[in-house]
Amino acid sequence: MSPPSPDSPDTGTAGTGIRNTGASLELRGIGVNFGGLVALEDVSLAVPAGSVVGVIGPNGAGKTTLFNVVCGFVDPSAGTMTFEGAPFRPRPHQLARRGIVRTLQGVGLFRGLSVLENVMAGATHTSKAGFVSSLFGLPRSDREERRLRTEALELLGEMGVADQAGAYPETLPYAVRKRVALARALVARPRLLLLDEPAGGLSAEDIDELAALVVGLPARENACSVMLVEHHMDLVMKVCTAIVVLDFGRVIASGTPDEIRENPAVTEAYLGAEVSS
Amino acid sequence: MERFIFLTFDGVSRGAIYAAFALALVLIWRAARVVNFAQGAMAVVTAYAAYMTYNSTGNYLLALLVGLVGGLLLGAVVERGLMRFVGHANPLNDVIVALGLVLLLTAIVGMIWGGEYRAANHPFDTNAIEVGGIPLMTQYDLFIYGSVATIVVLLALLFTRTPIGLRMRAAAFAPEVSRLLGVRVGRMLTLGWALASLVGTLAGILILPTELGLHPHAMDLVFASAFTAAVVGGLDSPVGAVVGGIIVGLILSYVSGYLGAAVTPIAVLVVLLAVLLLRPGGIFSSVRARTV
Amino acid sequence: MTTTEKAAPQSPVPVTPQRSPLQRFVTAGLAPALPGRGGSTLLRHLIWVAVGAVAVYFISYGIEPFRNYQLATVAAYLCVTVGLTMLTGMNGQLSLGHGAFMACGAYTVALMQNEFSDRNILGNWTLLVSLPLGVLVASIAGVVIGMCAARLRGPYLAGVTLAVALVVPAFTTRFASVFNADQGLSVYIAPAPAGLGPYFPPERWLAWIAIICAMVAVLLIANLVRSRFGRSFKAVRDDEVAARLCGIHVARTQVLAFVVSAACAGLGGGVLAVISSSVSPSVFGLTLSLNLLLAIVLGGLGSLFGAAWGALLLVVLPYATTELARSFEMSPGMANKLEGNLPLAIFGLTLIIVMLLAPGGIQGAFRKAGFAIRRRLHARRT
Amino acid sequence: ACSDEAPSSDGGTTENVPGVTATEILFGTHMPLTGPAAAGYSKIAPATKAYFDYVNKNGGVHGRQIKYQIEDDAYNPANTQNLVRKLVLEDKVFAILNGLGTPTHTGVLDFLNQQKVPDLFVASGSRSWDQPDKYPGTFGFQPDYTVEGKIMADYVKKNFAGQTVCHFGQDDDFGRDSLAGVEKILGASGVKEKQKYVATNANITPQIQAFKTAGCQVVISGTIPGFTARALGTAAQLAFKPQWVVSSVGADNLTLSGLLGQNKGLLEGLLSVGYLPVSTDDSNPWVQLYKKVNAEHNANAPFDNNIMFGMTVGYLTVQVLQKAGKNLTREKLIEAVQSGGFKNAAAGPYRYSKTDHSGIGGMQMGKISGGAQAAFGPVLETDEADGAVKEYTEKPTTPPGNGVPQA
Amino acid sequence: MTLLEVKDLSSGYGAVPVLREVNLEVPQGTITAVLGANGAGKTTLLRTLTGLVKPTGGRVAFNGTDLRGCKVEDYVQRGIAHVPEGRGVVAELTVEENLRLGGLWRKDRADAKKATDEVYELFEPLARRRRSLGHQLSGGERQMLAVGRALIARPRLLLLDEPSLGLAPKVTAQIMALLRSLRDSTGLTVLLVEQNVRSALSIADQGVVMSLGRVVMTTDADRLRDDESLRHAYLGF
Ligand SMILES: Nc1ncnc2c1ncn2[C@@H]1O[C@H](COP(=O)(O)OP(=O)(O)OP(=O)(O)O)[C@@H](O)[C@H]1O
Ligand SMILES: Nc1ncnc2c1ncn2[C@@H]1O[C@H](COP(=O)(O)OP(=O)(O)OP(=O)(O)O)[C@@H](O)[C@H]1O
Ligand SMILES: [Mg+2]
Ligand SMILES: [Mg+2]
Repeated sequence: MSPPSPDSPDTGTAGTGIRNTGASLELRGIGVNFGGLVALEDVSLAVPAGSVVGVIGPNGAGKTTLFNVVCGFVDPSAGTMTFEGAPFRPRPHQLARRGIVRTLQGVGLFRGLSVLENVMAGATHTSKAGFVSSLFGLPRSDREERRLRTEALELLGEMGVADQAGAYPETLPYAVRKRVALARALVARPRLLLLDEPAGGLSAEDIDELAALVVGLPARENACSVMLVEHHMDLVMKVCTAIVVLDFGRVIASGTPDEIRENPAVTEAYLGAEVSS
Repeated sequence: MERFIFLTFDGVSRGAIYAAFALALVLIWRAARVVNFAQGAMAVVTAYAAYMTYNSTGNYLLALLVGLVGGLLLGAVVERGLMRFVGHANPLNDVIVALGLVLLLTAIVGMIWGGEYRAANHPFDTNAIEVGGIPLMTQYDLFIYGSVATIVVLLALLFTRTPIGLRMRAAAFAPEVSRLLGVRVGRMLTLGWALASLVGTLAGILILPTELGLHPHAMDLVFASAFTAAVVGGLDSPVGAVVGGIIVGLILSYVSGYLGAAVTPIAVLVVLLAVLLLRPGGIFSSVRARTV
Repeated sequence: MTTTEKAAPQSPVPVTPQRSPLQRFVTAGLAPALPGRGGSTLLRHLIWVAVGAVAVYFISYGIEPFRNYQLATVAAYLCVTVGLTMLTGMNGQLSLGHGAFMACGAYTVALMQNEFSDRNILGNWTLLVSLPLGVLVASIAGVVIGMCAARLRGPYLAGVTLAVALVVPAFTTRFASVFNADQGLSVYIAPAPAGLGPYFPPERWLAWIAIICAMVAVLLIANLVRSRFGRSFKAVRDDEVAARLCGIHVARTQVLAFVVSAACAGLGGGVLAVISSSVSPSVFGLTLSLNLLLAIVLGGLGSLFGAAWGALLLVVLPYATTELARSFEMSPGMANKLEGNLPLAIFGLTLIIVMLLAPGGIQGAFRKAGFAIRRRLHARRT
Repeated sequence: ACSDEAPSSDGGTTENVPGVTATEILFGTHMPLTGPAAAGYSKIAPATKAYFDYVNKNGGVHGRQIKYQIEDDAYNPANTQNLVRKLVLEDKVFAILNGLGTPTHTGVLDFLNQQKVPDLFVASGSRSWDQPDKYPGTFGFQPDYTVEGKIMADYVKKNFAGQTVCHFGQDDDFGRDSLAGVEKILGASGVKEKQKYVATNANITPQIQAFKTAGCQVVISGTIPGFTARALGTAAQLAFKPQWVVSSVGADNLTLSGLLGQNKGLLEGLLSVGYLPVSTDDSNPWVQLYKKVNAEHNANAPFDNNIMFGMTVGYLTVQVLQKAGKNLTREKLIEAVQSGGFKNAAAGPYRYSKTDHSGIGGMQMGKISGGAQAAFGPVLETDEADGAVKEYTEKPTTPPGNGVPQA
Repeated sequence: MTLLEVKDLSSGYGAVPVLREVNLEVPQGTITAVLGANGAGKTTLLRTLTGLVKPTGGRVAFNGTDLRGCKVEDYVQRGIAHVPEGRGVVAELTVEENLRLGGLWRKDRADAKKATDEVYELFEPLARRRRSLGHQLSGGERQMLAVGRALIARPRLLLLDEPSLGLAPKVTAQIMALLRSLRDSTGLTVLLVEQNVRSALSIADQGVVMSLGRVVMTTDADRLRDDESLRHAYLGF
């Protein structure tokens, strides 16, 4: 499959090879330069509501940069974005409020906060307690804190780590930390979740659980679509409804997992031949 | 116009010394990621050593040498004997220990030499060299320029051209990784401190004749100016330290000359804010770190 | 700068939601905090403040006037150290310039009080106007500096705040007609209310004023720290990127922390002006700012208890070292050399030793001891 | 202990006077012994103490030994406030003596006044100490900076008529009051260029260049010693050679030559003004007495004007104590000072009276020549207002044989 | 011949024990895969081997000599290179400087230079980014840099902590192939900690499974690869 041409009538979803079911996030013609280095060039793709879109590609292809563009950490030099139909100019701290949450490569937990507090921090923007009520410890602040706490504990329970609520991240095994990070992301009730290498450093078992979880996300009570960067192909193939392949900052292929698996360009640039045993 | 030229030259000669002192701070920052608040007090100690030598022998070069070697030793001793044992759980710990060291050194100097001001003599002609009737600089100023320039060039070479420089930088940024790569991190730290203390001593000895004189607190205010200079230039950049030093020197001179000496701290703050708001890592900061 | 708090090891004791206040007090700061537990934060903190106030009230009767003055000074510093601990310990911003914010509060109080007395408006109630105004002025200064500070990290922030600390004398000299340059101003303070009796020591009255202010500051900061803002402060300190993705506006949070701590400093400065009934620029110079920093680090950056230790140290340590040095018998020649320098040396040495032996500060040491004890108790129980 | 009913500081009764027992009197002081301001000043209090020790060895005053508690405030008013309260409230001193510094001492004026603690002989030339209505217990010691300025200007007016006069001063009450005095004599237009420095910035080249540009021929200087020396050094660098006339605060030959080191030749011809005998004048009986005390009780510290100052304060204090009588109270002490008429090493008169709490009122010009500083000409006397500068004609006194003033 | 011998090695962080009496033998010229769940102590094992974590008991012998008391800085000169977990890159130095640092201690300048060129050849993204600072690199590029830098030391024993973390499958395969060829051509010995069990076992000679700080099984890699019940029991798939 060839990269989408800019004048294609159905630019929004053409890249994903999926019928337009109402795109949640849509990128058109995104370009990014770092000094002389072209990190992204004319990237268009869409994440339809209720889908799990995987972004794969060789190291340095621009996957993280793409996420950074969506999150507002990097300003694109070209292109436009819409989220849920409306033009979208992201600012990192407003994302959560808009319904987009991202996890970081690694874990990115706050080391000075307990697990529970970490998760509560994820829902900061939903708190209605203002400065004054917090400063004076008014009932409103207490009420909101209690609400956050309940929600956080609920999610920790869902992730199966509720018993670690009082612990500090550094003392926990990596897999548990990853779960906490996921809980922190989900507590914000996102409608679009960006996962940056969620399987990195996880064991096969944990990856299976992660896969089950991600597959279930669109069907959750607070349904959310997912965009995912990952090098672990098993996971990608298992959970994604569509995959976009980047190389040297350009979309070189997109389609369903099966299409991608068969695509020789992708094999050449990214998958390589499995080491034969 | 005449006044402007005069003030410019005055500012530059002052600035050169702040630059040298700022260089010492930059060195330790690069070598150990510590802002050495004890730099001033350490320079006072070695300046006393140089002072005693000059007074008893009358040989300026010998005194300078004694001071510099003393600085080297003192830096190494402070690192080996003290800073090495400071817990790094919190970067403020270094600051506090350095402040403790300042008090201790100041007290010891006070006990030995008393609180009196002592004249910092030197063998240079202090009559200004006049150009077009404007007294521009003295022989001593030229000596300062020469010394500071030499130090800057040597340090720049050391850091960018030599393996030792590379080791020092690596050790400062990522001690654990550096150790795995065979870098003797402890030694690099000691070396960094020793060198910084040497440069600090040089700056101290150079600046004394332009200050009120040698006494236990002789470097307190110099430290503040030099720190400002280092921050303006960007703590990671030796060239920045020099430019920062000269900028601070010029501000102090212009503001003091046109607006009055009392206003200088306000001017320094304003310039500092202006520079750092535009470039939060100092004028010579390199690329902004990628965070995600 | 990321001022990292040593993560407390996982609590070996299962955290039970219902604990007696005493238990809670004993373990406060020891157990990983479980925020949002039942009850009213305000009420809980108010009870503590009330208990503290009553205790201090009786203490103030039990001690000599000079001790009362020292108590008042501790209280004045406490106003500042709670704010600074919050700023540096919890939000990770380093300030070498809080003395300047104290000066803002102090000079405002001084000018207001003198204005009142010039217009023959006398009485202690004027403090209810002057002190809040001092806090306001300090907060405004805090907004200005805080906005710059939010862009700066580590030593760059230190550099700017250092310059702020140095600016105070320059201001008072430049606007000498208002601030009276180096000499400073004396502050009109009404005598203690007549109802307290003719021989009521003024120091005790001042101590009460100072303590009330400190209690208010501690109460509010404790509330804040326990709220979502406290969490945001720490989140920003630990990982800015992650904090932004959590919907936290990093710069705004940092400015807020800075302003709140500047406000506390303003209050502390105002109180200092009241209890010493004078203000002058060199009181609020760099030395004070550095001492404040020193105090909170020695006290322990992790919790507000550390701030209390710090405030106490600021008063006790210089006093103690001088007394200690004086206890050595010396010949006049020796004395001339050592007088003044010996306490200084002891002071410096103490700092170094404490930092080497207990890098977590006093509160950190207590916390460690607390863990050891609890672990032992736990071990015995099982 | 509840002290509600036991006022500690009314000082009204003879038997319960703080700091005074049958055998002892306790004075306290605050001084910079450490810190940037300590240079020189740290020698004053030990000298006073040495003189007290000398008196104590000779039997004390009315059978009481004088104790002197020195607290180091490092010239930081915050410390001063704390330490003076400690001295008064905890150590219960009888009086505060010779507290040093304008900013430091200003901060404790109200407190001392409230506590009714005598506050004698403040070591600073500020005019603040002379407010008998507001601060009945506070007394100055040295001539205030305005008086000094007037006397210097008067000399300049008479001896350098027609020359361009400029003023160099510290940017605080010292420089301000000094300039005010100078302008009282020369008129505002009589001072062509006025420059100020701050103690925190040692680079005064811009200021000195301004003097040079303005063509100043005489510079009257309200500077501390460090800046006097810097001014001379910098001027020499710029090939600028005016006649310097320097305040007593910053004109001690010994201190200046120490500061100038190899350049001490620059001091030649410097005019100064002083109110005590020059410390190097060995022919002066006061210098002889103080040197003896210094050797016996002060570990023979290098003898300079600071020691002269400290000893004179001690001497004056003993004079006052003698006068206050055996039944010492705080009121009697203040009455004794106010009764005035003290004569000792000081050149001019002590002006103490019920309505005047300023200190010494007379000064004498001095000059450094051949490396030695000597006073010359008449002792001059004036006030800080518009009074004329006139000669003070009374003969200088000599100390009694045993060096201890008698009642 | 046994190149690395670990006997009863224990260690931990502070008072918390992590490694409990680990025994391990790594023969010269082989690849040993250390496997195990998250938190099993694999990283801690490597860190203890190179002295980054102080052992609380037991001993380690390399090539017959006891490594106790050997400084962290000396390992690389003795022929042990350790690629730490996560970001083993000096973020403030450029790619070039990072690589230079890896060969600084070597006397044989020419060979160090040659090794550097080989690394650029092997990881071609690095060649494109020579002058970029470490922190500008993508996650995978950093990983390449760390692995490449270790190779410049031409070690006899290479300790790799999750080298495939964040690497594209192709690069992972490349590295695995490289390890195999280095083993075959130069006799390099590798201790490989991997979550990517399949690719690790594809090249390993020996498999070591850790759990809760203990070695619970040491066996031929082939057996572990082929015996599904064994894999299920120890590795969960
Ligand atoms: N801030 C930056 N400054 C300079 N170069 C950058 C910056 N951010 C990214 N790059 C470069 O842009 C390219 C794309 O980086 P990006 O992090 O998006 O890659 P990636 O696809 O996420 O790779 P990986 O799978 O290895 O994580 C890389 O070559 C990287 O070095
Ligand atoms: N710095 C540390 N301080 C305290 N405990 C730690 C520290 N590092 C690791 N641990 C603990 O030691 C145990 C073993 O950790 P280690 O990192 O060795 O496991 P691992 O097998 O490498 O896991 P992963 O696959 O996640 O990398 C874990 O329980 C972890 O929580
Ligand atoms: Mg990436
Ligand atoms: Mg690991």
